[in-house]
This record gives sequence, C-alpha cells and structure tokens, in this order.
Amino acid sequence: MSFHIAFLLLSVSLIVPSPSAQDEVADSVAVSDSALVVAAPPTSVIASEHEYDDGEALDLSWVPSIDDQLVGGLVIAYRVYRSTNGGELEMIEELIPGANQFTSGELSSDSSYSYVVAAVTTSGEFASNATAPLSPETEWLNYEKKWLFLIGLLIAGAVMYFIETARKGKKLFVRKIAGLEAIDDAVGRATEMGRSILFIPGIQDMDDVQTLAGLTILGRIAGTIAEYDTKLFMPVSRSLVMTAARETIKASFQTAGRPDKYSDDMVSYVTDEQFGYVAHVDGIMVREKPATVFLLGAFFAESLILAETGNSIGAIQIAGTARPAQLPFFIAACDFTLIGEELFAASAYLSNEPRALGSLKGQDVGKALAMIVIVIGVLAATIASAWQVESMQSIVDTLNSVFSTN
Amino acid sequence: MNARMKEILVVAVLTVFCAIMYWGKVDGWMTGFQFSFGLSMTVVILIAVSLLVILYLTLRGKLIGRRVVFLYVGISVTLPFFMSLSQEIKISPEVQTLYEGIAELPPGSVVLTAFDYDPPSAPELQPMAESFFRYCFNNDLKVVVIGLWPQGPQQANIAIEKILLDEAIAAKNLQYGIDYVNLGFQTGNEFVIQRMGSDFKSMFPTDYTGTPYNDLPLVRNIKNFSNIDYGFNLSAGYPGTVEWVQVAVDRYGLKMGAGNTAVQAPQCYPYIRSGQLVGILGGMNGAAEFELMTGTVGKGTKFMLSQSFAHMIVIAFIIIGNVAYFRGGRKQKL
Amino acid sequence: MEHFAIWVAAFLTMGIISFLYKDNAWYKLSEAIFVGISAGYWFVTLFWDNIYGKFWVGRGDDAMLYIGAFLGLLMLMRLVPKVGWISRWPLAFIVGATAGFYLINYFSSNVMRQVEDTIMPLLGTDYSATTYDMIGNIVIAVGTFSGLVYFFFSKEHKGVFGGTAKVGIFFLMITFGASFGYTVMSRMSLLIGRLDFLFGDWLGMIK
Amino acid sequence: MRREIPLLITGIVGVVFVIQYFIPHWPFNRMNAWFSDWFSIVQACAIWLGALNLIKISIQKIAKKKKDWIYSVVILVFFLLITILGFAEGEEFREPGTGFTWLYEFVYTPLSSTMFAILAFFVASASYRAFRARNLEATLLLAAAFFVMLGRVPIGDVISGFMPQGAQLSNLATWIMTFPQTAGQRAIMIGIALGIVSTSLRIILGIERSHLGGGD
Repeated sequence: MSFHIAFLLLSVSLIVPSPSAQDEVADSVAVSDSALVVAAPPTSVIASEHEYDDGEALDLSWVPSIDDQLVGGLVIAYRVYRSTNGGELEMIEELIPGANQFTSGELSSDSSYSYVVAAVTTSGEFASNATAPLSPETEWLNYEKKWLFLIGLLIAGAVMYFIETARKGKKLFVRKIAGLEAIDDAVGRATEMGRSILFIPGIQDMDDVQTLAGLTILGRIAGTIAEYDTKLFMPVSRSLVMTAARETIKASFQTAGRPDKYSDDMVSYVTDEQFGYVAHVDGIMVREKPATVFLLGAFFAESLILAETGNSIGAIQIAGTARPAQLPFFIAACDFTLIGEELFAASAYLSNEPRALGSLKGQDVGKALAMIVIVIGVLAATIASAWQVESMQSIVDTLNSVFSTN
Repeated sequence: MNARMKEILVVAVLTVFCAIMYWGKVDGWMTGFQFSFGLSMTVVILIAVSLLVILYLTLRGKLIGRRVVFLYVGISVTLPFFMSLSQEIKISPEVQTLYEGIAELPPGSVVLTAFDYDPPSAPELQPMAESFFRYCFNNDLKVVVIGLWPQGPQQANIAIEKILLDEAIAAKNLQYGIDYVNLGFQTGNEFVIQRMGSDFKSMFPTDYTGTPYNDLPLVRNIKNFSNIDYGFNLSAGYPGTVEWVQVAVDRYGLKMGAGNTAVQAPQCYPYIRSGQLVGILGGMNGAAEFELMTGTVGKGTKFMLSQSFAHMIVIAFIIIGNVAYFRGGRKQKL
Repeated sequence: MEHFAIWVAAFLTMGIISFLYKDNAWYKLSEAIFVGISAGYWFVTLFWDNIYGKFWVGRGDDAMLYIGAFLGLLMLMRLVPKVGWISRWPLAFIVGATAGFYLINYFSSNVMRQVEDTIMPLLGTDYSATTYDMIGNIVIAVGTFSGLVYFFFSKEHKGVFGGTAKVGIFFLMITFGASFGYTVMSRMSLLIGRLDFLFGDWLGMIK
Repeated sequence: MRREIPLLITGIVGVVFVIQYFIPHWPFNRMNAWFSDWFSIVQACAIWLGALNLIKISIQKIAKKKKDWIYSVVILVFFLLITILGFAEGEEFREPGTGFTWLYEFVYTPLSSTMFAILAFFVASASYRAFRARNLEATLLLAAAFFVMLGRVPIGDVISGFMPQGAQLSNLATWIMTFPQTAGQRAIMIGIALGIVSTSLRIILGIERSHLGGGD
C-alpha cells in the first residue's frame, strides 16, 4: 500500500511541478524572462503489456495535452519517466510533440514499473498521473506468428503424409528431372575414359542446407563410383565439410560392398579462403583433367571461374545451387544445371527410396497452395480495385494478413 | 620458334615493358598520362576495325579462341583509363528512392551502415561507401558502422579517413564517438543481426579499438534497431542484404537501403518491389549515379568509361559468336 | 618497404592473370603462396576470434559457451582413431540445428512473404498505377505462377500444364539472361579495380 | 547405437530449432545466439583437422618427390610463416604494422582480388560461347542478357538516343530487371524454400543421413 502512496506523492509533486522540473522552471524563467507558459498535462496514461515478447517491454499510451496543437501549440516535447520497483523517477525518453505512445524496453520481468508522462513547455514540465505498477510478462507463444505456424504445419504435414503413404508402399509419380538422368552417364563416362571425377560441394560450411544437399547427392553417387571403381577427388574449403564428406563416402562405399576401396585421401582440405580454394581447384582441374565435374552446393562468385575452367578442359559438368545469383553462370557454362529446388529434390530422386520421393510430393502441395493463393489473391484484388467490391477487398486483406510475416 | 622460346620472349618483353613503365613512374613523365581526344578516337576506331576483321574471319569459317576474347577484354578495360572521352549518366528509380530515403532524414538521425564485403569487392562498393559517408557527414547524420565480414570495418575506416580529408567535412571537425562510431566485426552471420534486434551491446561490447560500448556517447543510448533511423548495407554476398532483410527488416522493422555488387543486386530486386528495401545501388553504375545525385565525382564516375567499353566488347563477341553459330560452326566447341 | 610491398603485390597479381594464357610456373607459385597464406590466415583468425575471443574471454559471463567447447572437443576426437566416431555427435548437432533454422527462416521469408507480395491488383480504376506498372504486375503474376508450374514434380509436362511450364521456362531464361547481363558490370569493375592497381598504384600512370 | 544417437541428436535439435521461432520465452529466445556461438567454436576446432590434413598431404608429396612437389614446400613455408607470426604477435596480430597484417595486405589481398577479377575474362568467354540463338529459350536468355548489358551502361542510351524518353535501353533494362526478372526470381525463391523445408524435414526425420556415415 505504501508503494501506491509513494507514487501518489511523487505524481503530485510532479504536477506542481516535480523537483527536477521545478529547477528547470526556475532556470528558464530566469533566462528567458518571459511569462510562465502553462500547459495541461497529458491524460489517460496507460501502461500495458507489450505482446508476444520475452518480457522485456511495456507499451505506454496517452492522450496528448490539449495545449499540444499543430499551430500555436505550447508543448515542445513529452518526457517519459519511469520508476522501477517504486524507486525514484528517472527520465528515459524525450519525444516530439504529438506523440501519444511509447514502448519502454530493456525491462526485466522480475521488476514492476510505473510511468509518468510530462508535457514540456518553455517554462517547465506538467506531468500526468503515474500509471499503476506493472511487470512485463514473458509469453510462451508468439500468437502473431500463428498463421505462419499453421501454414508451415500444413506443408510439413503434407510432406510427412506423403512420406508415410510412400512407406506403406503406394506408388507415387514423380516426373523426370533432366540433369539427374545425366549423373549416372557422367560417372560412367569418367570410368570409360579412365579419368577421374571431381566433386565440389560448394564453399559454405555445414551450417548451410545447400552443403547438406550436395553431400546427400554425393552419398548417392559415391555408391556408383565404388561399383565402377572410378577415381574420385574432392578438395573442400571447410574442415567440417571434409569430415562429413569422408563419412558420407565411406558409408556409401560400405553399402556398395567396397569398403577396401575407400581412402581418406579422396577428400582434402585446402583453405577456407574462397579464392585461394578456387585458385587451387582451377590448378588441379587443368593438371588432372577430370572427365566429370560435379558442382553441387552453395556457390558464390567462384561458380563461373570453376565452370569455365572445367569447360575449357572438356569435362562433363553437372551443377546445381540454390543461390539464384549464380544459376545463370552454371546454365551458361555447364552441361546440366539443377535449378534451385531441383538441387534439393535431386538426392530424394536419386535415392529411389519411396519415403524420400514422397517428400517431393509434399513439396508440391506447398507449391499448389502458393499458386492457388496467388490466383485467388490476384483475382480478388483486381476485382476489388476495378469495381470497388468490398467483399473482395476483405478477401485480399485476409490473405495479406495471413501471409504477412511481420 | 618452339613454345618454350615463345614463353621466354613474352616474359622478356613484359619485363622490359615493366622496367620502362617503372622508370616512367620514378622519373615522373608517366604520371597522369592521357591520350588526346583525337588519339582516343583513333584507338576506338582501330579496336572497332579489328573486331570487324574478326567478324570477317568468322564468316570465312575461322573461329577465334578464348585467349583472343581475353586479350580484347584486357585492352578494352585498360585503354579507357587514358582516354579523354566523357559520357552522360542517367539516374535509375531504385537509386532515386534510395537517395530520397536518406534525404528525408533530419540532421542528427542515426544511420547504421553494415559493411559486408572485403577488398576484392571494393572497386564497386568502396565508391558507394565514400559517397554515402560524404553525404551523411555533410548533412549531419550520425553514422554507426558494423561488419559481418571480418574485413568490412577496415573498409569503412579507409572510406572514413578519406572523406574526413574533404575540406567541407574537415571544417565540421567531426568527433569519433560522437559523430561516428565503428563497432567493428562480429562473427555469427545472421545470428548477429538477430541478436542486435534485442541488444546491440551484447554483440558489440566494445568498438573496433576496444573502447567499451557505454563509453561511446553516440551509441550509449542505442539499444536495438528501434533506435536506428536508417539502415544501409553494403554487401558482396553472404551474409549480406538478404540476411539483413530477413532479420532486421522483416523481424524488427528497420528501414533499409542497400548497396550491392552488380551480381548481388538482382537477387534483391524482389525486396524493392515488396517495400522491404527502400532502394538499391547496383554495381559501379549505381555508385556513379549516387555520386551524381549527391553531387560529387568519385571513382565510380571515372571508371564508367572502361565499363562501357568492356560491355561493348562482350556484346561484340556475343554477335560474333552468333554469326559463327549461324554460319554452320554449330559443332565447334570453343 | 612500401615499394617492395607494391612490387610483391604486382608480381602476384600478374602471376594469377598469367593463368589465362595457360597453367605455368608463375601461376603455380602464386597459387601455392595463396593456399599457404590463406589457410594460415583462417587458422590463426579462427583461433583468436572464436576459441580465444569468444570462448576463453566470454566463458565467465556465459556458461553456455562450455557446451560449445565440449562439442569442439568431441570434434577433435577425430584425431584419435579409436574414438573418432564420437565426432559424429557435434556434426549431428550442427546438421540438426541448421535444418531446423533454415526450415523456418526460408519458409517465412521466401514462401510467405513472396506469396504475399504477388497478391496485387492487375489493373483497376482507383489504383494509382500507370499502364507501365499494370503490364508489369501482370507479368509478375503470370511469371511467378508459370515458374511454379515448371517446378511442379507430380505431373508430367504435357498439354495445358506443359504449355504453362514452357512459359515458366521462358521466364526463368529471361531471369537468368538478365542476371547474367547485370553481372557483367560487376565483374568488369573488379578487373577495373585490379588494373587500376597495376597502372595506378604500381606504375603510377593514373592519377 | 553409434548410428542411432547421432540421428536422435539431429532430430531433437532440429525440432527445437523450429519451435524456438514461435516461443519468445527463455531458453528458446537464446537458442539462436547459443548456436551461433557453439558453431563458431566447433568451426575453430575443426580447422585444426583441416590444417593438419593440409600439412600431411604436403609432406607426403614432398617425401615421395611427386610431380610439382616444390610447390608443396611453398605451401608449407607460407602456411607456417603466417601461422607463427599470427600466434607470436598475440591478440593484436591484426593491428597495423604487424607482420601478419603485412602479409594480409600485400600478399593475401592482391591474390584474392585478382582471382576474383579474372572472372571478367570468363564472363566474356562464357557469353561468347553460350549465348547463341539455338532455340527459343536460348534466344530469350541471349536477348535478356544483351539488353540488360547494354542498358546498364550509359552508352546504351547513346545508342537508343533516337527513341523517346522512357523507352530507351536503360528503361528497358530496368523494366526487365523489375518485372520478368522479379517474377522468375520469385518462382525460384519459393521453390527453393519449399525444397529446403522438405530437405530439412527429411534430415530431421532421419531419412537423409549419409553425412553421418555408416555403422562401423
């Protein structure tokens, strides 16, 4: 109870005006030597929970002082004061005239806070009543993201549903993807020519899904390589990728029944530096002249240097990346290119495992959903704006709010 | 003459060339070397004629190799350095909107600039950094620099040092810590941005010199993105503009513009359409346009001539390639 | 020293460029220097930044960092052949976290946001767009839709569906062509930067 | 067991990292930060494996006097040189004036810039070879590249100077970049994201697991 009384006192003292404000009043009067400018304080100051955060903020809103006018207004600023656990008021923010809300951050859910908003004139401050003490709360769920969650769940559910369907033995149709047909031929070609295969899993580390996708494809083709007994070499630019790539190849060789053919020397670390790595790989390419080059993973500017050098030595090149910026170069310089999504589909496709193929079906559900929403949304928006149809506009607004990520 | 002899000859010629040039540098007669207008035109015409000869050869069925293409690219980039020709520059809408976004900031606004590139991308991005800083300092905007690439903050320092030598800006007597701060580099890619969303200080406990965050008046009161009026990202890849948009713009609502290498820019165009980015400076052309908008002449403008020439050469070879294709050289592989 | 430094830089610059003619000793030398220097650079930098700067300095404030150090230690177990298999644990951890993080981030930024942005009126009276924008909007809607059709795996590209997929390929080709053309500029400017170094900084011919 | 535990770790960690996005509460709100810290520490440990591998391969090459073994000596010398400098110069190894910085500025930087810059030549040779009007698709690729390339430099507008304002090459380039290019990019981006969702799910569910090796 004493807590509240303390606040009452504090706010009263602020209204007529606060000690700190009083000093300023005295100062400004002394300096400007003008008449005292009195303004009404802001009213209805309300502190409320800042929604869906981790308990670090409170929202503050108020009705601006009636003397805060656009023309001839007396208020030159608003000051927000905060008291922590009933302690002293401290100014935390100064806002421009016309302001009516503020989010107070850097709070802790262990403390309670009370606020006072003061209208500032040339003569001093005129403070509102203090708000009731409030502690920010940590939420367990961010409801603003509920649509994201639901749609994500829908698509993830679809993927899992099809995986399960496929596992039960139902045959699912997946169309052919051009570049993938060529992979086995490319491995075979290297064998026939008695030359080697070069595999580049991009230049990113294991914390990029594209590297993972590249390695899973490596896992599939390493089996074929083991059977054909072709020479594989794989310089990499990340130590973790080196480790993972060795595990991948080893596992594939084991599955193919050729563990004896595996050697750690197939994978070697060069350097983390993008262009140092490229300089080395370029050199290896022209010296070793591999018959087949795989470029599957996350690529950056080096994509074209590698692909052009590979082209100049006459290698068959199969590339794939999800970096849109690099796709044009692969298209221009490689024999086959897996465009974006196809890179991720490739390992599922190559595995011929029903479950993996099922996941591609699930992906299509996502695409179908996107297409349907685009068609409905565009039609509704067009009708709404062309013929001013309210109901159509509300469809558009709903779709926008559902798909909005903010 | 066998191949080995040829190589030795090339090296010898190159050595002599370098020696003469270096003597020219030491002696001074080489500095600021320029072709006259007439000579420049002659050189242009000579290049054009030689391309026509190649076209003729192609029509006769003699295809040129990739080394000839390489040679032409080298020539077309080098010679314009010394030519006295000028060209007109036009402002594109994405540069216009970016400029307007900065121009509406009142003096004293805090601008966060993220330097996500390294020296190899400097030819494109450094001119942008320089003209951006020049604009900010001239208009009393406060600048906070960070980098998600290790060499980024160094690039920022190079640009700032250069800009501070400008007379108008030197006269302002800008103070480190008050008018601009370089918080340095932090590892963690998009996670850094994510954490900056709640607390800058936790990611940058000190600036690049080791001064504690709280001892820097400019940033002392900056908690997170809500205290930043404008974000500007100079990016050459990952992590870069895409990550800034995904995290800082989408999650924390930062208003943001970007300067990208020309290769990075197309990927960010969807973000302009959707309003996630205010505008983009794309490549050297973007840099030159921004220089024009802010009324300065920097390297971006200067190198545009080489740029134009190089483009013309590439286009000429595309035409020659197609001529070769339609003439029947379809089976030919370069 | 300054002179020497610029000569070294120029020597190495030309060594790399010489690769365009063919693989040669000058290039091999530059390449070997590059690999050695850059591997060492990252080796040292990662040690000071991550092991020292992140873990050693910060371990007092954030006990969670010990988990990272533990994972790193498990990774190093690879050096001991008998217990090398344990290094799969940190690898599994990283792969799992990456998969989870990418799943949700790409879903929200690329799927949700891009779909939202494609929802717009193609034409209309109260819409302030010009004809230019209208045509553009139609192009975007049609292009995005047909592009998605192209990526559809569950249906053979035949009939109307195949026709739409074909339109999708056209859009993809224009996209790639445009990106390529746009990139030429950037690549040329890099070369401009290097030649500016050779003719400006090294030979002093450009002011 | 050696195979199951890693799969279990991947699965659990994957799920946790998905749901953290929706939960602002501790400890989920710290997950991302922790992971980035942990990853960088693991990365810094793993590079020892890489570096030792590099040294091992170089020494093998030298010992067996393989072709070009002399360059392996160069690699070793420069690797050791910068490493020793970097450790000897202590925490301030990156300050101006250190040997490490000198090597970085005058050896590392020019090399990496030049390697990047030779792309200019490859862009030209790739355009010369690949942009040929073989069929409708290739022609569209060629045309888009052609117009954007021209429109991006001032000389494009000199060529199209006879056209009215707003219909010049630079406008065409901008139009291609803003509309058809955006549409194509968008389709690619949506596709990629769905591909990532499904690949991530396959990893989390343990369907993709080759990177975790066989069961030895």
